Amino acid sequence: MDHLQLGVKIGHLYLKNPIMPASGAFGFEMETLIDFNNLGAIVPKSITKHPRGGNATPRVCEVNGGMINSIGIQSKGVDYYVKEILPHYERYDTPLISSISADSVEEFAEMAEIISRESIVSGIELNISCPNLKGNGKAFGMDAALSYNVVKKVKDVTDKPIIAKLTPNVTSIQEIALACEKGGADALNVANTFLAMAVDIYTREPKIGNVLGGISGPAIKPLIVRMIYQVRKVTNLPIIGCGGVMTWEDVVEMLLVGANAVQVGTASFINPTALPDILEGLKEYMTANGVKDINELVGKVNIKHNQVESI
Amino acid sequence: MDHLQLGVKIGHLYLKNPIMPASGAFGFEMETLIDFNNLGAIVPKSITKHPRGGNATPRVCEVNGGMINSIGIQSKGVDYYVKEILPHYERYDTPLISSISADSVEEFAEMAEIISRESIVSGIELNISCPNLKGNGKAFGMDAALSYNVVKKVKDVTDKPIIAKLTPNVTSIQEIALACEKGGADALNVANTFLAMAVDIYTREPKIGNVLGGISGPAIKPLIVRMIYQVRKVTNLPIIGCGGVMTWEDVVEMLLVGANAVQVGTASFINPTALPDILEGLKEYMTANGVKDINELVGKVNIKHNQVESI
Amino acid sequence: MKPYDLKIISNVRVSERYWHLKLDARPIADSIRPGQFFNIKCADLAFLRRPFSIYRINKEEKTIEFLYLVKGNGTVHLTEAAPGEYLNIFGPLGNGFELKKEWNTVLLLARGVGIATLAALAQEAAANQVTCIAVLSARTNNDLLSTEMLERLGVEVYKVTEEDGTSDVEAVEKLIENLLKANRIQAAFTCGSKRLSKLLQRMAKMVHLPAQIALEEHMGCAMGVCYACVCDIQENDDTHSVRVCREGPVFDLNKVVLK
Amino acid sequence: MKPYDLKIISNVRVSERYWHLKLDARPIADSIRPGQFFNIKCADLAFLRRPFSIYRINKEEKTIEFLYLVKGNGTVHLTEAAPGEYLNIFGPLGNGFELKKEWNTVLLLARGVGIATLAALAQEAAANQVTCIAVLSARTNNDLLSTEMLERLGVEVYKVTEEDGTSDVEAVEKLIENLLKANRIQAAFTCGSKRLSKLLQRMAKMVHLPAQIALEEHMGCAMGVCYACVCDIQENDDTHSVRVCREGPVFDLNKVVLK
Ligand SMILES: Cc1cc2nc3c(=O)[nH]c(=O)nc-3n(C[C@H](O)[C@H](O)[C@H](O)COP(=O)(O)OP(=O)(O)OC[C@H]3O[C@@H](n4cnc5c(N)ncnc54)[C@H](O)[C@@H]3O)c2cc1C
Ligand SMILES: Cc1cc2nc3c(=O)[nH]c(=O)nc-3n(C[C@H](O)[C@H](O)[C@H](O)COP(=O)(O)OP(=O)(O)OC[C@H]3O[C@@H](n4cnc5c(N)ncnc54)[C@H](O)[C@@H]3O)c2cc1C
Ligand SMILES: Cc1cc2nc3c(=O)[nH]c(=O)nc-3n(C[C@H](O)[C@H](O)[C@H](O)COP(=O)(O)O)c2cc1C
Ligand SMILES: Cc1cc2nc3c(=O)[nH]c(=O)nc-3n(C[C@H](O)[C@H](O)[C@H](O)COP(=O)(O)O)c2cc1C
Ligand code: FES
Ligand code: FES
Repeated sequence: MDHLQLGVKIGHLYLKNPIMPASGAFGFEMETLIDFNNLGAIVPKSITKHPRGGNATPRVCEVNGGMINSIGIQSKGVDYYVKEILPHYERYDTPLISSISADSVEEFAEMAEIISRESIVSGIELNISCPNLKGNGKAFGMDAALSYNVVKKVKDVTDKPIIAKLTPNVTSIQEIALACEKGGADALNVANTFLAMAVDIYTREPKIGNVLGGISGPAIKPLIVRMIYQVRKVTNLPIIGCGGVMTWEDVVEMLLVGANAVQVGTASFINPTALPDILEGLKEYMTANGVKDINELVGKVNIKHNQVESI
Repeated sequence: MDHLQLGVKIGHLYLKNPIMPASGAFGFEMETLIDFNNLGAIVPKSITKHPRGGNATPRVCEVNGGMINSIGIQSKGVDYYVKEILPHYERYDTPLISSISADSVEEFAEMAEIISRESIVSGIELNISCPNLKGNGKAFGMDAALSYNVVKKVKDVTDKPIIAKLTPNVTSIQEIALACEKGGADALNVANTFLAMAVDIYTREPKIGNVLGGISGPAIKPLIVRMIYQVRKVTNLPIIGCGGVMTWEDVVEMLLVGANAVQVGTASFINPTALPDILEGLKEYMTANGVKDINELVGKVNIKHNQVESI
Repeated sequence: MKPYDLKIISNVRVSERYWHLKLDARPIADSIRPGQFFNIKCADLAFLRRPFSIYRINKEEKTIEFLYLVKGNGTVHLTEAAPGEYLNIFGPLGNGFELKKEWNTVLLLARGVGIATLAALAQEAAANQVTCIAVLSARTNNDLLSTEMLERLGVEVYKVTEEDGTSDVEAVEKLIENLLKANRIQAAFTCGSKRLSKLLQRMAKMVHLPAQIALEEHMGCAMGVCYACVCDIQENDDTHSVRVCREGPVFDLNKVVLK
Repeated sequence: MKPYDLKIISNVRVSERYWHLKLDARPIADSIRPGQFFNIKCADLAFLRRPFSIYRINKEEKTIEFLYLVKGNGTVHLTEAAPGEYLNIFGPLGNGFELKKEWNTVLLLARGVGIATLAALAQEAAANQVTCIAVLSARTNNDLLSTEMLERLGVEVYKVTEEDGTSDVEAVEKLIENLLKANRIQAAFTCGSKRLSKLLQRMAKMVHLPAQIALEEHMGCAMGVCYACVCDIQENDDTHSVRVCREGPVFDLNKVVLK
């Protein structure tokens, strides 16, 4: 197993393996549980420029094959992040990707500029699934022009690799992916959570304080796999697959349809050591199947027919 | 239980109860299993104008909390349908809703015209999730103008109530719902399946012959509940909820967020008597909770906060 | 066809990869024919039901038996079902084999778990004094199931395996040729292998031997409404689509289009 | 905190709605404090883990015990876990109660399954020769759990129930007033009821009684990374958000903002 080549490149960023946490489902509180040096990257929770309180509780609920969350990006602001959060990760040699959320295109650029000054930050993930409050309140990532704008403005102010984290709540993920590529994105994260809702039929209240939330977990994996496949068809940018990865098998599936790396979110809530467990499983699979370099798997789904892309 | 009022109105169409099968998951082959007279409506599989062969096998696969299907609307054409399929249902006093699929706006209208001549047909469901082959191959339902057009042209040629069955694979289900309403739809079905994909990591082949397919079953319920809630916010049209209903609890949940009736698809594959079982459960719930009229539940979700519609 | 909750009498491993399941069939009123199948809810954790052919029908003790290969999610969980528990099975489904009165000697060609499907037929043949000659193919001798049970029924059994290097198509072709020469075989039945079905189809067409095949296809509803399980039937120059769960799973081997 | 697979020693129903679970805790190296909790994977069919307070820590026989209310999907399935099987539990999590050396007499106010959480504290208090006075509230006498266990520990128990019409807030207020008068109570602890917590908060603020509360909130990660389980803490004029799973579940009752 020692000669396995697990390293992947996300633009200019080299990751020692393709397994990293998803933003919002990871923190230094996990330090005693797993060795951060074995992660492909460290991805702390999205931050906002100013401190923010977050949404009403309950903020999570269980659904069939997953969960809904609506945390509301509770954040202590970018200054606190730079001063108090980032230093926690200094002792690890794993690249850190900062996830940022903002209310406007300008704010995205401002934040990227501030974050870029930190040498510990190896890349920036743009959470364009958050709502554009200066616009109609819809997520940036639901509009190709806005997505383009966010990425472009951020690229203008930073040299760090930029990952656009797409929202899956769109008619054409390909269109948004291409807009981000045109804006200069170095990589794409496919994708954030799907907007969802659940109601307690006895109290007749939404199970989430904020009424709507994002669904994550295995229930959404087939939708995300489809989107990775679709995005891979239109771009050569590195793709980070995200959504419903619970096991190493899920990672292989995402790589086969075109992802170069994956993020693991909800799985860590169910199995707190999911990240290292998945990496171990992947290594065993590679050894057993003679896969020497993990990159060999990327996009290797075997499409026999000239299929129609409809249902 | 005898005095429960279960009848609902879908436009001018009166259904004796809100439980009906979803197109593609029902047929007269089930005649020996369940009493069709106890259904709210009969909804046979979508038909196309000309005979069609359907997609490569395997056409179904299992995923976490659901299944993917890509049947491809195998159909013997509208003439066969009128001559051979419809007569099977003549002996039932349950209204029949014909689901139609077409490759172009014109073909939708032609088919609606042909079908409308049949007195047994009480309503027409437009499967606008199928691809527009005269356009860019995208589903009609992914485009507001096209959706409007299909409904409008169909309304021009028929007096039967028209139900537009929306595709959930869109950025704004509200926009499409409003377009259909403007086109003259009498009701909306929210919604068809989500485009999805699964890969067998050992053979590296897609688990569905057609590569992509539609995911149905409990995994998608939270997304559908959200969409019903969103659509109810912008229109007073009757809504038929569809997607992931397995139990009567799911029906109540959909009614609470604004559905007037529901369709049950995949559940019948898991439990062949799901349709009557769900109706029984609903009656017991009404009796136990003093709900005399099923319509009392519609839209009665209790929203306390002035919530933000983002994640 | 109906869904039934049947009590599990036993559920035991019979070889490395195969399990045997026996259910109390008293609630089932329908008659069950060899070649028919049930769609079984294997476990809460396996969403879709799984189709399994009837392996044995015991009319006296009112039990039915299945023989299943442990393959994936559904069957792995099925092994956990314990005696005394109830299993929800939906059926009987589809059309069984046709065993014509005028046939005195028939050939069975089965591979792997296809033996399960043909075993029920052998049982019926035995009851009707029809002589069965069976060619059973498997990866290993450990995988060769039910040979004893078949021999007890009076079936003349020929075993071929990869392990013994006797199971390649050419060898099987030779074997069947000899069997056809040595016996007045009036019909043939097959299940479990595309390769062997193609072989038998070719040979049956050549000698105008009536032949039937039990097909497998991934299923949604198993009751004919979803059109998931289709295959093609060629009659004269017309090809039309049929449903394995409804028109099948048994088809005329000489008409079915084997992909 | 770590995930452990622990062997189930027993899992039995102790009243109409409550079950008692005992696990072999030998694999756990961390020390466990009353008020801390574990996040338990109840079943494959319940996706999220469920948080449960430690009910009893038996250091000699190296077991831990939980007392749980059967409520929904997770706990319904938890009742099916059988002795001999393994349960995956993650913990110990959060911060426990603080029992100050200088306290000789403390008041426990618990409702429903909140008794489980305070029972562990009573156990520790007994070990430290601290006198406990407990007011236990429940719907019915059948729901009043662990009174005997508490009495065996030397706890002075007062029971109030809806059944007996003794559990309304006014009656409980009167009872506590009397207890405060009759005893030199130096601290109070509560769990299990928002109504009673508010009452105790009001009374504790009035008489400047140190008080602690074990809170419940819906959880995602239970390890402080997801911010699902927040509540507000008010100190002087500053209100800030804390995580029940990390900074809690035990908080200073006089500072916590009870919605
Ligand atoms: C009419 C019929 C009769 C059958 N009789 C038997 C029998 O007696 N004994 C036996 O061991 N097997 C039999 N099979 C095959 C059996 O259905 C599959 O092996 C089983 O469904 C695999 O399920 P799994 O969960 O173990 O595998 P998985 O790979 O996890 O299955 C995933 C999905 O694919 C489907 N699937 C996989 N393989 C097949 C297959 N060969 N045919 C149909 N669906 C499949 C499953 O039903 C499920 O929906 C029969 C199949 C059919 C169609
Ligand atoms: C720190 C802490 C300690 C607890 N200790 C105990 C205990 O010792 N004994 C006991 O019986 N109960 C305890 N609870 C409450 C217990 O967690 C819930 O009753 C349980 O999660 C309900 O799960 P369910 O599947 O039965 O209900 P469901 O209604 O099916 O649960 C659905 C979802 O809501 C969550 N949920 C529902 N109620 C609560 C609640 N009160 N608190 C947190 N999450 C909830 C569940 O965890 C799950 O995610 C504790 C809660 C917390 C936060
Ligand atoms: C509790 C929770 C909080 C999250 N917070 C964020 C966030 O702050 N920023 C972000 O980009 N994504 C956030 N996500 C989304 C995840 O990063 C991920 O995209 C999603 O959960 C799908 O992956 P999974 O199925 O592996 O969890 C959050 C998800 C969860 C469950
Ligand atoms: C096997 C299968 C075939 C389907 N065929 C059709 C169809 O012909 N026309 C249509 O409008 N929807 C079709 N659907 C979609 C269903 O009508 C329904 O919208 C979807 O399955 C979601 O509901 P469910 O989760 O209750 O199954 C089909 C679904 C399945 C599973
Ligand atoms: S499985 Fe549905 S038609 Fe055969
Ligand atoms: S549950 Fe995640 S922070 Fe407390």
